[in-house]
Amino acid sequence: MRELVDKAKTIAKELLAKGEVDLVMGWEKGTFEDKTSPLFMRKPEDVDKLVINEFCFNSLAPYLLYYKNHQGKIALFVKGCDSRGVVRLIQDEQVKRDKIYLIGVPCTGMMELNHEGQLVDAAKCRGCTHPNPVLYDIILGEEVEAKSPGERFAAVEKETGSAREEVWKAWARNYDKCIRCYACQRICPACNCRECIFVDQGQEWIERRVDETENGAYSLIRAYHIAGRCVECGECERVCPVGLPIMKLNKKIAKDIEELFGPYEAGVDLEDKSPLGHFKYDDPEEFM
Amino acid sequence: MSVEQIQQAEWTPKIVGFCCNWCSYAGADLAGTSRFQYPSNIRIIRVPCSGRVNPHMVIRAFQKGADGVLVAGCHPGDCHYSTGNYYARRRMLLFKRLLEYVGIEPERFQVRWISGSEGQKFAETAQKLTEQIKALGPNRKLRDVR
Amino acid sequence: MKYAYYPGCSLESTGMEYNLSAKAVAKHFGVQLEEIDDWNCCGASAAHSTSHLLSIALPARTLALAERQGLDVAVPCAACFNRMKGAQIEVRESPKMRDTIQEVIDMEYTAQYEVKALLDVLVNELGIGRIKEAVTRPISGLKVAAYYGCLLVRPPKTMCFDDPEDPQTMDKLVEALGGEAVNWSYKVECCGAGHSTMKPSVGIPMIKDIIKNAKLNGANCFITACPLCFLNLDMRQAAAGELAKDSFQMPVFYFTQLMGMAIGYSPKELGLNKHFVDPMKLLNDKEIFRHPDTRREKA
Amino acid sequence: MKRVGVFVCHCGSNIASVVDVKRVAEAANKMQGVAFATDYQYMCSEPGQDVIIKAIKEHRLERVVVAACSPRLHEPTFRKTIEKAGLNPYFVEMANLREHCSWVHSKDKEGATLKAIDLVRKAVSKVNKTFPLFPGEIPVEKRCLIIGGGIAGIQAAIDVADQGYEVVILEREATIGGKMAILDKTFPTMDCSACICTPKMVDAAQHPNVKLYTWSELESVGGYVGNFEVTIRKKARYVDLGKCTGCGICETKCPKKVPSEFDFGLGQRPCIYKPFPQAVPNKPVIDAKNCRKLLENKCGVCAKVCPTNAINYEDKDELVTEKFGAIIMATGYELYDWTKDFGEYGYGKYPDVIMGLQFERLVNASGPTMGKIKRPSDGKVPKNIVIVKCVGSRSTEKGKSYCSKFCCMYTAKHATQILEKIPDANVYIFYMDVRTPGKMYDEFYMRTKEGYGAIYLKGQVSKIYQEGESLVVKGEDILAGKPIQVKADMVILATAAASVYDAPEVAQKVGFSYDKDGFFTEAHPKLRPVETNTAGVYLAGCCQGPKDIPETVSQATAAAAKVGSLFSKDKMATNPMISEVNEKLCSGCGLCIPVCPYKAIELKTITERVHGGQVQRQVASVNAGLCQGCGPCTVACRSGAINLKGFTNQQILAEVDTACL
Amino acid sequence: MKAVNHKRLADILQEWSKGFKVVAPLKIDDNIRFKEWKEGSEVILNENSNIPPKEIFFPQTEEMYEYSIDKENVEIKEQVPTQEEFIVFGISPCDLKSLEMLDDLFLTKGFVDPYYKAKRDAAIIVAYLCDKPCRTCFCASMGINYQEAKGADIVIFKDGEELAFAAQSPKGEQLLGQVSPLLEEKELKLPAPEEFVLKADVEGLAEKLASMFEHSYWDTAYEKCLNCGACTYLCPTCHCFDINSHNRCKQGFKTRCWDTCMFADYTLMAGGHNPRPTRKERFRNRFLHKLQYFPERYEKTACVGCGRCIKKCPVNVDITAIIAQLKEVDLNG
Repeated sequence: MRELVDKAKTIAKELLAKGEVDLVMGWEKGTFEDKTSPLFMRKPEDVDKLVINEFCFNSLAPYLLYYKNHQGKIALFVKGCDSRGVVRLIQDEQVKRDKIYLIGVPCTGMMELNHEGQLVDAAKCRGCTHPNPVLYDIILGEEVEAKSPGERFAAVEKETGSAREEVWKAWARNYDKCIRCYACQRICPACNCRECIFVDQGQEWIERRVDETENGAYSLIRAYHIAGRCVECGECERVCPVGLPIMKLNKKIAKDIEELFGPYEAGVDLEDKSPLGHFKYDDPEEFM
Repeated sequence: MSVEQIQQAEWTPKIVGFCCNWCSYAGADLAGTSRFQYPSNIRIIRVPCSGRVNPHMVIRAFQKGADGVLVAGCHPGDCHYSTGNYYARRRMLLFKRLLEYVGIEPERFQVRWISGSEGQKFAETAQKLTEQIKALGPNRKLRDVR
Repeated sequence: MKYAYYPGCSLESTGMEYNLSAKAVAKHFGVQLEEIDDWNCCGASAAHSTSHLLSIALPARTLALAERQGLDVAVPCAACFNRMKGAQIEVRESPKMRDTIQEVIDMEYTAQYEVKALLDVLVNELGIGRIKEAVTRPISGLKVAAYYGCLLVRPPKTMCFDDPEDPQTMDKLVEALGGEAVNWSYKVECCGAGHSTMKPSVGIPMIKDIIKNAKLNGANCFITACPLCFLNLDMRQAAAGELAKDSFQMPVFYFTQLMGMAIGYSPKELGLNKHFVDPMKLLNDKEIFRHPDTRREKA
Repeated sequence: MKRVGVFVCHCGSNIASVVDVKRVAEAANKMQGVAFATDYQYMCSEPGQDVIIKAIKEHRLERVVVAACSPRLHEPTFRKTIEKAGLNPYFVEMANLREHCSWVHSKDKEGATLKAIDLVRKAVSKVNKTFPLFPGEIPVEKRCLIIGGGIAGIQAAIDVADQGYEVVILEREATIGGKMAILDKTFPTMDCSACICTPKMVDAAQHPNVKLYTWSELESVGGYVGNFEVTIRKKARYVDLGKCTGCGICETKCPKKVPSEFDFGLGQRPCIYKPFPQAVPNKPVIDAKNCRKLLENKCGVCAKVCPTNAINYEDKDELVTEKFGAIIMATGYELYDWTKDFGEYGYGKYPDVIMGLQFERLVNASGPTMGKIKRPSDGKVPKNIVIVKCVGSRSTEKGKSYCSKFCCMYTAKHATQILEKIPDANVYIFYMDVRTPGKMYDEFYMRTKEGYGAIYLKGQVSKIYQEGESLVVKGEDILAGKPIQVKADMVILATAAASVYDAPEVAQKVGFSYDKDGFFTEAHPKLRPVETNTAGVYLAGCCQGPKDIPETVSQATAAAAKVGSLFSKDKMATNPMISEVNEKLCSGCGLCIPVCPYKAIELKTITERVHGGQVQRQVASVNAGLCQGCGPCTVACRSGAINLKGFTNQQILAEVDTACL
Repeated sequence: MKAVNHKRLADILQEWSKGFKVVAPLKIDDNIRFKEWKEGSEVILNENSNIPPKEIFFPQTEEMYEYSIDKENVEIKEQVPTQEEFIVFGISPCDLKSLEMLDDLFLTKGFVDPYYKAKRDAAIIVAYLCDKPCRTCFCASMGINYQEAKGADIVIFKDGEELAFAAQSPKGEQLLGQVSPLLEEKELKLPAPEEFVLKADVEGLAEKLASMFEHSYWDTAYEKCLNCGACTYLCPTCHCFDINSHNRCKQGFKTRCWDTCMFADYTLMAGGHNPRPTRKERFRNRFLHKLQYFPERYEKTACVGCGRCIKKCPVNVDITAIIAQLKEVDLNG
């Protein structure tokens, strides 16, 4: 991916120079070699800091939410999953397509340090089905092959009816770890409410208390809130400071949607209807 | 009251039933007018349509001490608002599977279509549900033990 | 085209000319009929009135054998076809029945292959077009009453290859062969089948009505796809005639026989000499055989 | 915390015999926020309601819980009660102690009492979160659209018009009158159908408040009760109604004749024609499918002969959009097409096998045979006539599963008509059952049988076929228990009455539901038989299901009465228990829009001040006229920005919390 | 010097846990959290716990009192904290330092928080001196010597296979006494101190910031911050909380829960006004609180250089980088 950086810089510089956009979002080198940080470029010279590499983890899509009232046009770099996030935001009426300029980055997958300190394929990229942007105005370089699309639902293990108690215990342990910092929610392109019901306690949906019951409710309801809208970018799980298996739930729901209502991937096609936004008269009724 | 205390006390299941006003609530009414007997464990919450039932409300019930939850609406095609129950069906299907995935017994959360003329069915559903929950014992999962 | 072929009991005996002509015509059109090895009676007309299970199990066994051959099945006899199709559908639709049957016949049977009436295969599968081309001896002058009988197209839900009340397959065929298909009203009436042996007082009048109506509508012969119908219309025509005070003299043909003669087989090859009502008179009147037996020349 | 009053009803012994009402009242008294609790014999009774009113005054109650029967029964009662006492009518909640408690737990008194207490607590917690609700108001456009100009439409039109409201009749044919105009006589009185129908047609046409759109189709319907926006396609008629005097010369001169639809092909009509002599409006249309002028630009005779040159070959379809406050559906029925299913009756290939309505024309003095019963094939007068009933009715195999209701009577009518005109005729009627409920109906049937000597045979017809000149009808007489065979000269099939082929399409355009057979669904089969689930849309006649004329007419009048009550006010109150958007929370994601069955939600742009600057953004907005308060939108909304008044998230959560205590 | 092979640490904790509750950084799945030590649980030293030990003294959710309402009369049940002595084992020098700041906050200037005090007084601190700094550490820049642990009752450090124990208070002595049979006298010494990757210079920063509230620096600096609460919840010195009541019909209870200046409802007022309406103000508040307000009030920078925020920030907001930038800002510019 690194080889794309020069082309990326020229494009970004041009866009700013020509005034086609007045803001370009990209990444800059972070505290360490294996870290990057969002970069907001307004002048051509800002672009020198731009990097494109296997550490450009975080999606820039969610930032668009902060520029809803931005007058000019905004350009941003999007990997496959990021572009799906953008599609999500457009579908949710949060962004106007004509207000953004998407620079596509064919993504060969992210790398991260494991406990032993070696660089390995990032967990969030496992089972990625769209390494290439699904929506862009211009794309850097050739499209690439998806590494392990077959593993899309690898995270979802079989429902173990017998060991149900164990299954619950495992989740309860997770709920005990959660500190409700809401990093998962802030980084999520599908979480685009003006005020999250989990922050705004005025609505009495949830209590601030951090314990098994409230955290459990949070994790399940959040998963449900993004049902059919989660673009499976895996950011929520990556940013979780206590390493909760958040994507398990999201993938589980995505899998069920495929099983129950037919093939569907969120944020791939602007025209797709959300699975919970319509119905078929002959939908399954397994609970009957 | 903590789960443990409940157990020591003579425990009987708490069941919350969300019933749509036009079919299932009417069905429950009919069960009454026809004097069909069923256990007194179920507490019915009246909603205009099964499409009004938010999965969060189901979770809330489990948090606050329900041992079982029933969501009941009009049969597909009979919805007073023509389509509400179809959306409910999709939502509840996904949500039920999600609950089971994290280890909550399927019996604890059930969805039924009960029409205004199915008083018998309502009574039987309440009966069966209560028995199933009794067999499972009190619900600890997601429970607010404070 | 290749099919597992189930002649059934009649075609070994009373209906051998059907068997004969069917094989000949199939050969001519390159339709391979592979006789099912070790087939058994389909149980028609008797089994289903004694035991439902038996009536399914009997054809199922044969079909199971065909399944081993990995072929769809072609059935000439309407009665056999009716039974087999029935069995296949019931097994297909009810897993429970499938298990029972597999246990009873002690063979695997998944009903994945189709059961087809020979008529369906030789007309619809083959296509009227190809038949027209092959005609060397148009059967002009034959006014044919296409007689389907009660079993071939009923019950519509199971047989579903032609209209249950006004079927057309044989009519189309007749036209294709250069004959005239008369429009008449007894196409799908019952011929009395078994009755005519057990209870002639019931059976014979039924036959009479059929022949009468055909004649009334200007037919001079019958075409059929069922050995039982054939038997009744042909062998018992005399008896029916007496009842009607009219020596009908209405020859009966298997559709395969008409096809056979139209594409140039000789009367003998088609077993035309085996009929009770002699067809040759009519055929000669109409000079069907003025053209040579093209087949023989080839042979 | 509001000051809540709890009123526990004994309902005589219905509740009190199982639930310890005193204990419930005491428990209630201890509940948080409850300022007063008591019990009474019959809360819904006059004195019972006074107890409530008095308590509200004495104890300064702000909210009320009535623990009695099902809210589906008495909620409206108690809303009125507390309104009398000066509270907002929506400040009352009911705890269902009867249907959901005493009646179903009669063997478990203790359990029932405990449950009753819980139910009361639940209601208290909900009512505590109730906000005052006020019905909205929407203006009512006092014009009524009637779709279909048959007897139902005509009757409804006259009745609405007589109440002083404007009416528009929309009819797709060239004339109003519908099926009744086709009929010869009407049972059981045997008076001439035309004689009672055509005057009504004229009344309607001449009524100052009635406007006719014949030869027109429904294009689209927008809006909602009181405010429908309807677009109508006025099909090109090629005759200027203004100029045309209806003299009829063109009809006589038109060289081309085609089978007449009005006579079901038994007769002929020219290509410029009135469907029948007494058509209203009594002016012709040109049949563009057949007119040689329009097809190959030849002929043009009608234009030449027309004294007022009313003919205009350039005429085009025209779209008009008008506002209406109410719509009455009166689209009628059509006969089920037996020819596609009934091979045993010859798929319609025997000319002498006809339908009931065809017979009506055969026997009609103004019909193709001048009222002489002649069979279509050769014009011979039939001697042996077979009538087959329930062709396509009451059948699970073919056609329709329902009973077409009026066939029994009209077959009897046909029998008598035949036997009157052809005294030596034999009429055989094959039937499953004879159903003749109705004033003088069974007497009529008896007279047909005994008086006229029609031969009724109980059994179905298995086959009809041509044999020489005559038809052979094979059937069964199950009373005699033997198969029978009738040689007939003509066969009349009493085919099922079916919904009009495009009824579902029309229903979708207007926006209400229809059943599997394409008949329009009433709001309630017993209690709201002329309303649909869509406010402001009413039903009249056979579009809702097979009916005979008197029933149709009375339903039409009923529908008209409904329209009258709707129009009696200038503004109509809307149900206040509908969705409402909290714009502060709404992100304008629009996920609520697709789940709304009434298309009541749309995005609108608002301007708001955000620290200094002004910004514009989209939010959802609910149309109070369209919203029916079902609530799926509230679940589609993750941020709880859209909420259902009367069933708010907070109210339901409060109920859940207390139900689980 | 008293010493024991590190493999036998469990025996020591076992011994102590007879008399006291022992709280130590335990491995829970792939987390490290300060939880009560039980036989078999795995202690992780020389690595920052995910959640700082502040949660021992100042839990994320802490019940304050219960109440019940019966008509007009309300009854309040104070949950006056009483705490028996317990051992906090394996706390690192930086986290230990953070306790000083929490002490300032909860115990000085005339405000004494009973809930905090109870736990703090009852705690016997056993500190562990890091073998070597991690890459995200910069405690040195915050004036912390990672090889000493002032205020701990016992310090431990590792030399090869051996763990060295040194008491720093009578309580410590007494505690070591308890386990003396397990300990043997050895000659051990600290490894040579190591250089830090990250540095931050806060010299005179507080004064500078005092005049920077309105500075344009903040207009863009915040831009990448997503306003999640990770940094503040993971920070050993962050201590904001709010009080919540939990109603269950006639009874309920009040809790105090961690709050964070990152959240939209932080200091949101009843009337709907919010003095920190956007990400900018919230971001600014976080740093001004750490680098200006706290120093002004308690003469300490509210950062101990543990690096947790750097490690866990979803978008790599790096406090050391911010400090560097702030230092460079030209006040006249």
